Amino acid sequence: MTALAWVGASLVALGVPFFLLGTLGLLRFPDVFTRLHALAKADNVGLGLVCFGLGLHSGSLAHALKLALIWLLMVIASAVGAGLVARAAIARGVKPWGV
Amino acid sequence: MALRTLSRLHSFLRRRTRGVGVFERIVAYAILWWILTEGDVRSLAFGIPAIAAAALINPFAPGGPRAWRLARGGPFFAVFAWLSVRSAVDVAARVIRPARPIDPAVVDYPWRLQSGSARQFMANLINLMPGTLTIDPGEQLLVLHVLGGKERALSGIRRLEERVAGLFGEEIPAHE
Amino acid sequence: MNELFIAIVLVLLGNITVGLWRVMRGPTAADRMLAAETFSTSTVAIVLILATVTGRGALVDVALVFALLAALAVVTFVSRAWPDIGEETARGGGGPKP
Amino acid sequence: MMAWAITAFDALLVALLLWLAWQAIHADGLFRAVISFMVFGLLMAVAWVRLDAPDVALAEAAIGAGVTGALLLSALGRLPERDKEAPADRRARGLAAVGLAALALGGATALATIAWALPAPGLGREVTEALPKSGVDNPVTAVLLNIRAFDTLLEIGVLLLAVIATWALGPMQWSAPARVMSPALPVLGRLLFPMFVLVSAYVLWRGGHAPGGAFPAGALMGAGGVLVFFAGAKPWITGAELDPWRWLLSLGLVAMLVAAVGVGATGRSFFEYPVDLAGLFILALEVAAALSIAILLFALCLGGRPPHRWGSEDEA
Repeated sequence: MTALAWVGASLVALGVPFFLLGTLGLLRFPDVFTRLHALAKADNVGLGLVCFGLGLHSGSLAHALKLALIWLLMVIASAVGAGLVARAAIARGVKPWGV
Repeated sequence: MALRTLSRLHSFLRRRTRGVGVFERIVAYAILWWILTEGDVRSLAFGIPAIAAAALINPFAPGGPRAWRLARGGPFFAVFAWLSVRSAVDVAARVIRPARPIDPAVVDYPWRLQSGSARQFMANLINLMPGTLTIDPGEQLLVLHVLGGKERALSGIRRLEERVAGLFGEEIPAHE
Repeated sequence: MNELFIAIVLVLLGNITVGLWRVMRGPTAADRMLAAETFSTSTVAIVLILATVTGRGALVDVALVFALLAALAVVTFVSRAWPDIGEETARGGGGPKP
Repeated sequence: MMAWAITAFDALLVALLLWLAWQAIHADGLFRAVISFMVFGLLMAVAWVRLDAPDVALAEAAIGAGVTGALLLSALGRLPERDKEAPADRRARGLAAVGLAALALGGATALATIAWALPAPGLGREVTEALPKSGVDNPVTAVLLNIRAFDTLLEIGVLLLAVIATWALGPMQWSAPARVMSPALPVLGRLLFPMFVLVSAYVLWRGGHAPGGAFPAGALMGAGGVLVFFAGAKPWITGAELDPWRWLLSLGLVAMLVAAVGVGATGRSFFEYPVDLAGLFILALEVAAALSIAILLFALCLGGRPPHRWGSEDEA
């Protein structure tokens, strides 16, 4: 087991709390906008750490780049998706909480 | 019939290859193909038609003039990665405290960026930055939903806009 | 190492289970939709970790397909489904205009 | 530790799948049901991963989590307002639930009995033996396009029939591309279109020697078409009577029929490819099937016969 693999595995483990906190935000935050904040930010960092960690763990450049591509696609989807849902919610007349 | 289809195809392809970046697009997609197949050259029988199709038949018109300055991409990504982690930690801190100090507000921000692609890039990037979420990327104003107070969010957005302007090689007026 | 990965995968699936509460609870369609979106992020992570544990490269392709399709549901939702679901506003009639 | 955690994971996965399946047919409000079904598709792919069936996982990811979600959501958008959130008649649903539960229990018992009666290793050995003569290295592709190509022929036929039935029901509701509700959508479409093309071609290529192949590749490309359409692109396919796209819609079925019957000219039986040309036959059929499946699924998501000419609402 190389040092690189250990560093990779620890990064993967470090990603998990972000997933958990994202879900906590999904449950605790009061309206759809604040929930979007929690998810667009926390989940992407969580997945980024998982992908980066697994890439290091594999020790292969091509594999790591493929994981980076997967992460990039998810980031694009959630950044654009968050904006779309927020705009749709405003258009439907959902009032932001506490404003 | 066949002739008409052919001539339609011809004019369609001419529209697609006009303008900038056909060559760059093909190189970019070839690199993506290399990543997907993890460098397997036997795949090129599928790869070449796919790369050509991806570069030539995209139903959306290609973007405006040369968009990105590649040399600035690296430092920009480093800043992006750092700010993403910070924003995730920021939102996590708000979730976890029993008092739930989210302090939301809706803010109108007048654009300083000019080009459409830079604005779109920024409007989507904002969703990953600390405490900000795009509600409406309008013509005049960018409408944002922010957490943690207006002032903090606005100063962050100003700095971000300057960085995006640098990435796209745009001059924007300084904030007074 | 694999023990760690399997424990992580179990935690991530548990995370999805907890998040289902938001799908059931709503209150708006957008809330349910964005909960489903986060599940696809977690699922990608689960599949990628399982790919490492089992050493099957093909599983990375499964994750790739998920990542590529992640935007589809939201785009369909905002452009087709939600403009006509009356949950918040009591607009009568409904149905798309021809 | 490890065995315990894996068992816990599998148990949780099964419980979630059962719960989501129940919600998908029984939830209050159709929107909740559709979301449950989409999450079900997501987790079903994970279940196939756990069952060591990456081929099926890939197809489930592309079809279950992608195209069917889009189909159901856009179908939901067409329903009149009152049908969407109103819960069905309680008593009728209770009766239906009891009936379904009885049916499911009976079915599961029957399946379990049959499963025990089946020969234990299945047909794996026979397929492995025939693999060198099949023309490809991936056993799943060999089964789908050579050994049991007849099944695939019928499946593509069913898809084509579904599209014909949908078109026959009438013109689609939107005669122009979707009303673009955000400037982010065309940007997303332009960015993702090449990715869909490349990844579909990659999945198709992989099918020859590893998990992949015509069905997931076609489903992925179809899903990409749907996304690009909703992002505001004008589709190429039209409902005009001499539209060349009609040939592409039926290309998969026609190619398979030609391959099946054409070998008869050299005195072979239905779908009996010449052994040294089998690889070529399968390659041609895969490409034809993938293109057809992509366009068929896209046509299904349009929800009706497309107009003879597309309007240009996208410039507005």
